[in-house]
Amino acid sequence: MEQHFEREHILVQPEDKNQHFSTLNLGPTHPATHGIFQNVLKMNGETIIDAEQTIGYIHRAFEKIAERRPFYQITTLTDRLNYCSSPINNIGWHLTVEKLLGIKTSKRIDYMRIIVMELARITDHLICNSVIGVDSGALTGFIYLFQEREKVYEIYEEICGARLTTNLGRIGGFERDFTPNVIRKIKDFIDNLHKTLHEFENLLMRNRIFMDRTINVGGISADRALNYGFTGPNLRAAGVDYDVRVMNPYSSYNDFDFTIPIGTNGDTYDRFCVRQEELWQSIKLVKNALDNLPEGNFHEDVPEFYLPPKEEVYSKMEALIWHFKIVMGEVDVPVGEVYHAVEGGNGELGFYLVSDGGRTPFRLHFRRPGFIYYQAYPEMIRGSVLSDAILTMSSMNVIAGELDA
Amino acid sequence: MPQYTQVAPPEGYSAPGFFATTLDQVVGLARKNSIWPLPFATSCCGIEFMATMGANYDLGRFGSERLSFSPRQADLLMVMGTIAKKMGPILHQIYEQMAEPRWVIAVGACASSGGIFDTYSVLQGIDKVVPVDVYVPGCPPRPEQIIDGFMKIQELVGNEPLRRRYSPEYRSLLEKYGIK
Amino acid sequence: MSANQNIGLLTNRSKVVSVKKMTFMERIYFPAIIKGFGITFSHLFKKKVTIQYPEVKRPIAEIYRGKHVLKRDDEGRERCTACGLCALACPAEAITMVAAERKPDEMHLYREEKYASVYEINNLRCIFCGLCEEACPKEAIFLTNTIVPSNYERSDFIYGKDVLVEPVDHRVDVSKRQTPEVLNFKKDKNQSHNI
Amino acid sequence: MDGNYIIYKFVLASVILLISLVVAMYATLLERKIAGFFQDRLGPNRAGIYGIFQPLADGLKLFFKEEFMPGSADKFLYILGPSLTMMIALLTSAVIPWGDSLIFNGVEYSLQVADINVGVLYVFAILSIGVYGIMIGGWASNNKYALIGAVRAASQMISYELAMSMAIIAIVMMSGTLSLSEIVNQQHGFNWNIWYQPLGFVLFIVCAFAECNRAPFDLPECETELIGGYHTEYSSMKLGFYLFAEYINMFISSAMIATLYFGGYNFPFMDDLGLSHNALTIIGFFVFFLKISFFGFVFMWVRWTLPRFRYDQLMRLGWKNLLPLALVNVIITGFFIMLKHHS
Amino acid sequence: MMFSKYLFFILSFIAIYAALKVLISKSPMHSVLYLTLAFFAIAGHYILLNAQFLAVVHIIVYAGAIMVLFIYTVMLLNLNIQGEFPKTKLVNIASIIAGGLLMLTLIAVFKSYDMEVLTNPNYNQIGLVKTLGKVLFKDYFLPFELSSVLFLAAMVGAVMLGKKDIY
Amino acid sequence: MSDTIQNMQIIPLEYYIFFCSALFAIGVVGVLVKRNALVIFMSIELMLNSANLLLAAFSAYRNDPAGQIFVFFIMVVAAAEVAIGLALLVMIYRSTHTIDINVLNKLKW
Amino acid sequence: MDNNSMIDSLRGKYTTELFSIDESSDILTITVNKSCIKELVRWLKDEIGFGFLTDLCGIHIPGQTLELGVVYHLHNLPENKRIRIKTFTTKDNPKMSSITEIFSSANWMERETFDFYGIKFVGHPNLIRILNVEYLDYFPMRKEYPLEDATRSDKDDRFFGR
Repeated sequence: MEQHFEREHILVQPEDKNQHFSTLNLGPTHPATHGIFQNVLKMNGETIIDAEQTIGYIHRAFEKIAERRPFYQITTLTDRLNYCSSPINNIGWHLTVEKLLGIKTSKRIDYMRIIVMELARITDHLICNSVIGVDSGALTGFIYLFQEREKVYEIYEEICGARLTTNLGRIGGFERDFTPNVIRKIKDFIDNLHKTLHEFENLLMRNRIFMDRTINVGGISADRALNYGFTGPNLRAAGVDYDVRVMNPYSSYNDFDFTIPIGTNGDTYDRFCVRQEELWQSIKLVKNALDNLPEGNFHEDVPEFYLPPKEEVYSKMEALIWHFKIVMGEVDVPVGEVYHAVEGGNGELGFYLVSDGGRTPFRLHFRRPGFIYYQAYPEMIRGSVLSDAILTMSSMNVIAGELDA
Repeated sequence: MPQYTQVAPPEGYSAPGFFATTLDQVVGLARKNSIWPLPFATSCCGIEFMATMGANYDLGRFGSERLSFSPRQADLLMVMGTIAKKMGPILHQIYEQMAEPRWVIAVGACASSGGIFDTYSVLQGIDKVVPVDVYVPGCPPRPEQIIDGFMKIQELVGNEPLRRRYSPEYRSLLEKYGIK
Repeated sequence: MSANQNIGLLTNRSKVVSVKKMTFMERIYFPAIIKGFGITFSHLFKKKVTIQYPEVKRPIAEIYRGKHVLKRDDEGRERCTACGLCALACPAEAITMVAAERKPDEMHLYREEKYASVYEINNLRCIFCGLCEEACPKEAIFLTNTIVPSNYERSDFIYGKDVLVEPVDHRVDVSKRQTPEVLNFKKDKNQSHNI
Repeated sequence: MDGNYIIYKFVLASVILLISLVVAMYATLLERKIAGFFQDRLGPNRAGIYGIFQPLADGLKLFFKEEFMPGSADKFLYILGPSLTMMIALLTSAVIPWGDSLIFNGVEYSLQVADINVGVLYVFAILSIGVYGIMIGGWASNNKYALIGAVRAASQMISYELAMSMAIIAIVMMSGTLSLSEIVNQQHGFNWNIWYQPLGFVLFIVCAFAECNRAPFDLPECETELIGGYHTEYSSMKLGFYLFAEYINMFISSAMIATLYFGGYNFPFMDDLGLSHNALTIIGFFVFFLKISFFGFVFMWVRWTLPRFRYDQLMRLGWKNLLPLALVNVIITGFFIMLKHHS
Repeated sequence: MMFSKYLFFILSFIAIYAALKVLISKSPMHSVLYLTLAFFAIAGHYILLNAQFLAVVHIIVYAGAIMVLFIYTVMLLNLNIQGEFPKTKLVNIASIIAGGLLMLTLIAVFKSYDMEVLTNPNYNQIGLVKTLGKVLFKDYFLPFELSSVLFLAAMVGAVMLGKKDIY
Repeated sequence: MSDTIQNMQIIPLEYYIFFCSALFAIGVVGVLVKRNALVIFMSIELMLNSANLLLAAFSAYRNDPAGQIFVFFIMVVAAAEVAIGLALLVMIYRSTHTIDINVLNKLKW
Repeated sequence: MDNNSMIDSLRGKYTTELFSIDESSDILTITVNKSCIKELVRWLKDEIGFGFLTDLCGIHIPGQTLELGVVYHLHNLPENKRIRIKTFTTKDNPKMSSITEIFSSANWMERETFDFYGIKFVGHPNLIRILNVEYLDYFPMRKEYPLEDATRSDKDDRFFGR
């Protein structure tokens, strides 16, 4: 590779050359980085002058794999993007494909998707907020919230048979219908979550130690946040009420009324509070969707992409042929390009899909919110101390799978 | 309260007021009940590891709730999640930094073999970089599977003679991985 | 920058949720701390949720995607016809099979004219996504809700037919994974699939 | 100084040392169990019934772990650090009155190893040098995290020493003595200092947390920031010493709290029971341990409930809040003593 | 009993050895630690003189505060890299001779004084808190208060000096 | 305890004088020999301490508490001096990146 | 501003650089000459209100004369309009002007694009590989390079026609 461009470090050189700074290597296996990325902090005592990030430690070439896999196999990839809320990615991908194919889903599927996605958002925010607790030294709240997460896992397990990387969506709907057991479990979970959430909020939210730790820590202005491409809770914490669910409603989100929590100056406490409020909103959404869940089929009638029912495959030749065609990926896909965004756990999760009519996507680009906003980290922690840097990092909820793709 | 098996006393000579056993067994017993893991959690499996540490599964029952993020203090390196080629040298370094005796457990498909990520950037199994004692399949494995793998490690630890870490076989194994 | 500065609110649904001003009671630390003490203390006497795993097992959902099984039909013949769809559908490329022609004297062993003489699943590669089960047109491969145990060697995880094919006398019940329509269909003994 | 006296002191010292060690050992288990119970889980229960062999297993494991010496470390100091920490942690137990005296054959045997007339100051002296082990260890490891941990430990301990001594000065003003046994004896029955010094008690316990490097002041070793802080580079028994010393410190601090504010071995209605002196002493000894256990529990309770401070907030709390409060406490105490003298 | 005499010699030996080591050590960290050791030996001397209060205060102030401050500075500046700055041999020898001469002079000065007058056999408990406190707060009250002002001034000064003005 | 006090009389005051003079001399040599400002500081502390000890010894032998009171005052001065001195040292280090006193002779002018 | 007036003002401002305008896709898509991209983005941001860079990614279309492309997705938040800008460059000398001055978020996205496709963004402050190892000597997302890792040892390729 020819190297005819200078490698310039983004590190700001200190004005006074005599200034003596030490560097601290935060990561890649530092406990607070959770996922894997490296921050080389330039410190003066405990004050951070600057930081240089290195990422890519779990780069898995998602986009390259996606170019070699038929459409239905990409679900397994999307599950592993933001693994804290994998169903959102999963359904987001299917919505993208449906957009390309022009499939319109029924209300039941939409509502089922909303339930699943909001449950995923709950798990995502639960883990992020409890991890802020852990990084500020309060492990107990984390363990309380994780019990709730386990309940969501149980629900997923009932829906699709896996706990974390669910692979539950299909083009045109779901793999399986919600059984009565699932509905009951979701109801149970939603009805009981508030106790634990209240407990958790009581442990941290108005505790001065925690507030002192988080208020005015790692703040970012709305203007800078937009410039850095923030989306999701982190942007909302900065005071911009941008939410894909409201701005570009997908999957019948416009049927429901929910508020968009926003913060004031984008600091860690804002992010914490916004996520906490989003949990409450998600609970409301799931409840509403579950109450209004219409009857109907759990998948659309798209014989070209949704596998025919098994009993027909076993008995009818035509169904068997379609079955083979779909599994082997020999169905014609329209040529075109679409961009579809969903509100992921961390913000606008976009899929830019270019199709040339082949069995695989010609180009699939994931707009990973974590990847885009994590680059603002040095700016956010400049001038603060090490402890702040760590809380800022955990409150940004950078998921390595999403960061590195 | 459900019944659970306790660790049986080591086999040995026992008489009233007198109990003899080989040092190996006692130390093995102590070691296996006090495995401090170093969670090298990179991706999805790390979340399941959190679940394992959580209240429902509680790895702490085995005396392992003290996570030691410093490799010096850890006994068990739990590699959870994809290890990319960029990460390989770091993993190797972490393993080198650990004090003997040390064990490695590869949790999940990615760490064990690369899983679905058969790509140019992913290490096809961490056993290309460090010696692995136990593999745990699954993507991600259920906490039950992680505990299962952990108990396999316990079994290994409990039966390991003290001399093993000084044996030429072990040295040659390490040399294969380029560890002095 | 100029465009962003006056962005204002985009919707009318927003609500500021973080209250950063502390009341006097919050400023003096103690009320919140004592509240926290109360919460943790109340948990001290709560029933513990821990499942003592190896002895007590947490119920796993019936449709959980765990270890694979290769089904036999009612007469004990292997259902797999080595069409290769499962291997093709596998995103991890974990399934390997070698197809073979059935000999006349093997009629009681294999259902179709072709069968898989070698069928291996690399369980270390497998991500338990269930796509193979979905792809199978012959009701031959299923995932079960038993977990795959961990092991010491990489080679221990390549499950051949000896492990995967269900024993004749110990059939694995997968009916919970199948739709009611399929179960209903299976009752119809006129269909060639069900004989 | 007759031989009997020396033997008695020697035996007493060894017994107390042993008790401290065993208590600290089981405090580690207790901590894990209690943490488990706070978090709806069970905690260690595989090593023996309820995990009673867990500390032994940990100890044995640490003992047989590879001794590790960072290549660039200062060898001597690297070893000195944990040893010093352990030694200093154990030193304080000498002046704490573990119980009243036992009388055998007309000879009085005090349950205090050394009744120094400047006992309170002695405790301070030990406290103030307690930071050496951590500083030396953290510095010798030649690791940035360890260094930051050591620097934090040093500034934290020095800062909180002040408020702590101010809190105790109020006690000393009240009791008019520096001898711990006298302070305890003045709190006979239910006449505990806590009733007179509630503010002082709060200050003292907060400072005790800080001095022990326990949450919410566990900045020198906080796992999520500094990995292990000053003991990041330590393995095997040297690490064991550090971890162990923390629990010994906790034990001693609890004992100090009980001694200074909760009447030590005194308990209510001790005179109404009509028991002999020896029986009272023995009951008192157990009462004292009960109090210590309670405060040990409080230490753990706090750790598993509260988030930790930030470094500068910790300093601000120490210098701007606790120290002025302690001064106010001293002034108020002085005022009341003056009133009492004049009336 | 010769016990205390031996104690005296042991302590003196430790103190002088440690003091010499302060000068000889290459690393400032070692110097600080040796100095701390010397201070402990001096505290032992105080106890020998039955000045227990003084001994404890000495440990608190010197070992607990001043030397910690030194270590803190060493850690803060991370001085170990710097090591030793060599001086010329001549200067070294000259200084050592000067120091030795000074010692001799001092001893000579004291020697010329009649010590017998000073040695008071009626030894009592002047080192105790009560005695010292009374003297301190009666006879030396003003200096005591002034010293606290001095302390305050020093504190303020140190804070002012130590303040960083990077931002 | 009291017998130790009696035994103390075995040690003549001269011993203390020798010992303290030696310590003082070591301190002086340290100031002269060393170039590391920190070590020079420590040497000064050493000198102060030898004076302290001598004062305490005189006070004990003369049965006069005033000597010990002086020790306290010296400690106060020493503590203040160290606080200021180390702050200065840190300042100097920040601006010049050395604490070698020979480099610091810029102050001459 | 609806699509038509948008197109009009675009046509008015750029005559030769504007290659094509496509309204058939989900988002208004324009293809422009790479020479004007920076200016265009700045104009869109400052004048039209596309103040949010949603996405920036590369694309490789073998067989074209200009093989390598960069796709920008911009978002006008107050009006909730999106626009997609495509621009292409040759494979031999893939150069593109960087828009990091306009959008800070473009920094890493451009680095990623460089990492994957080797497109050099002129004016980027720190154009080095971001996700891949630095010693990688090719740009892996270009179509001609294989996906699989050559070192994989446990695969039997007979059944995977990929």
